[in-house]
Amino acid sequence: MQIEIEMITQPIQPRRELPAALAGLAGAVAEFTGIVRAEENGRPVAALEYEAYAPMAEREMRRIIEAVGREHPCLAVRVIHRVGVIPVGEAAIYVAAFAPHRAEAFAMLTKFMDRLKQDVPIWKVRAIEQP
Amino acid sequence: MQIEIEMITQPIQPRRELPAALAGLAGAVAEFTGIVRAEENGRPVAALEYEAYAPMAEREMRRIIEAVGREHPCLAVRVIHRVGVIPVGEAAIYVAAFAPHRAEAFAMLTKFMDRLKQDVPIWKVRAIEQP
Amino acid sequence: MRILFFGHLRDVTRCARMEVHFDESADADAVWRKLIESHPALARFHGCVRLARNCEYAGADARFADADEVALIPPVSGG
Amino acid sequence: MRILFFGHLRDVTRCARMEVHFDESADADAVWRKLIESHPALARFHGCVRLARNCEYAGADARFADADEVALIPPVSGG
Repeated sequence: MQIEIEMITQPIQPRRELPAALAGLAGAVAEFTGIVRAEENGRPVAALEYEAYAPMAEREMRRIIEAVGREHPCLAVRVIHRVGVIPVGEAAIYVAAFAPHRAEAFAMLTKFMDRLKQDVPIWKVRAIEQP
Repeated sequence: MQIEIEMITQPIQPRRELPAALAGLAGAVAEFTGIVRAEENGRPVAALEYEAYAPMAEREMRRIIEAVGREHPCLAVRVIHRVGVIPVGEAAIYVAAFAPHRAEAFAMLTKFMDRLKQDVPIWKVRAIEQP
Repeated sequence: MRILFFGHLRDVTRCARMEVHFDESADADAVWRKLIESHPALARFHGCVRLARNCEYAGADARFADADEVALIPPVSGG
Repeated sequence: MRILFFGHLRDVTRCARMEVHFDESADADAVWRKLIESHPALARFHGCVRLARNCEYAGADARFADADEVALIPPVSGG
């Protein structure tokens, strides 16, 4: 299973394209994009600031993907998490799972996101209010 | 819930962008792309030919999205299904579900695909073998 | 009544559509009888093919009128 | 031993990192005692903060060495 993890401070450019080695093998691509909403805990916001313990966050993401992949084998998983100040309407995370069939790709995507939200050391540290 | 359904014969260009009215509301975009694999029922193929009973297929897709949406309310769902001859590595279907939170978007995506494969009158009618 | 054939059923009927006539509304059994009369080879698909009436799956007690478009829907395989 | 603070814990400690020294390897309780000595306000986060040792969550019986990088991980909220 090919794993690509990026943590960036610039806007996320989702990359759906298949790793070249997987052409013809992947029948399913499942993607998730998490976007900053205009409301956080019931209050209007203009942006959220995210912080990460980056080396551990990358390691945890890899560990989760490998663990989920043992139960739901995928061909490749790509994660891009943005940190810093992220304006409303822009993506904080993008995940793509490539698998022969859709069940594995969906399971990877949903389980990865559940565990990310439990274990990956990334925090919303500040809500920036609307001016 | 905004529903967009397209059936086309040209290559699918996935459109992730949010319907403008939903800016700030959508926190989750879940997408699925179903791709023609190089193997169909254990035999190598170069392409698959899909056929649809188009007016009923569109109606059924809309009906499924509305039914799933009653249980898992989403903001918008976009489906593009390609028919005709689709070469290996190209997409046969693209689905995007937009929701405030990821649970609804994932549920829409997975349930829509399950029901599509039971009820929507689209068929793989021919496997085109590798030359 | 216009009848539409899809997927491998077209290899059986060797046509994509046919017209049949009913003087009054018919139930699914009557439609099938008429279909099998014209294309006896359809008989063995009766069990696995659903009828749609004007682009909706027909329930068990559906009545089919002469003006309806009826489609034979073999097991689907989209996506 | 380098200690790292993240998220709202930094508002408590008013610093992102500190150095502490252990003559020999310590268990989690010993690390916490040293932390609370320096920053008494950390005491009330003991129950909801996990310790990571060299970028991995530390198990209950982990030993922490002077050369380790230890991070206090408050409840996460990424994605």
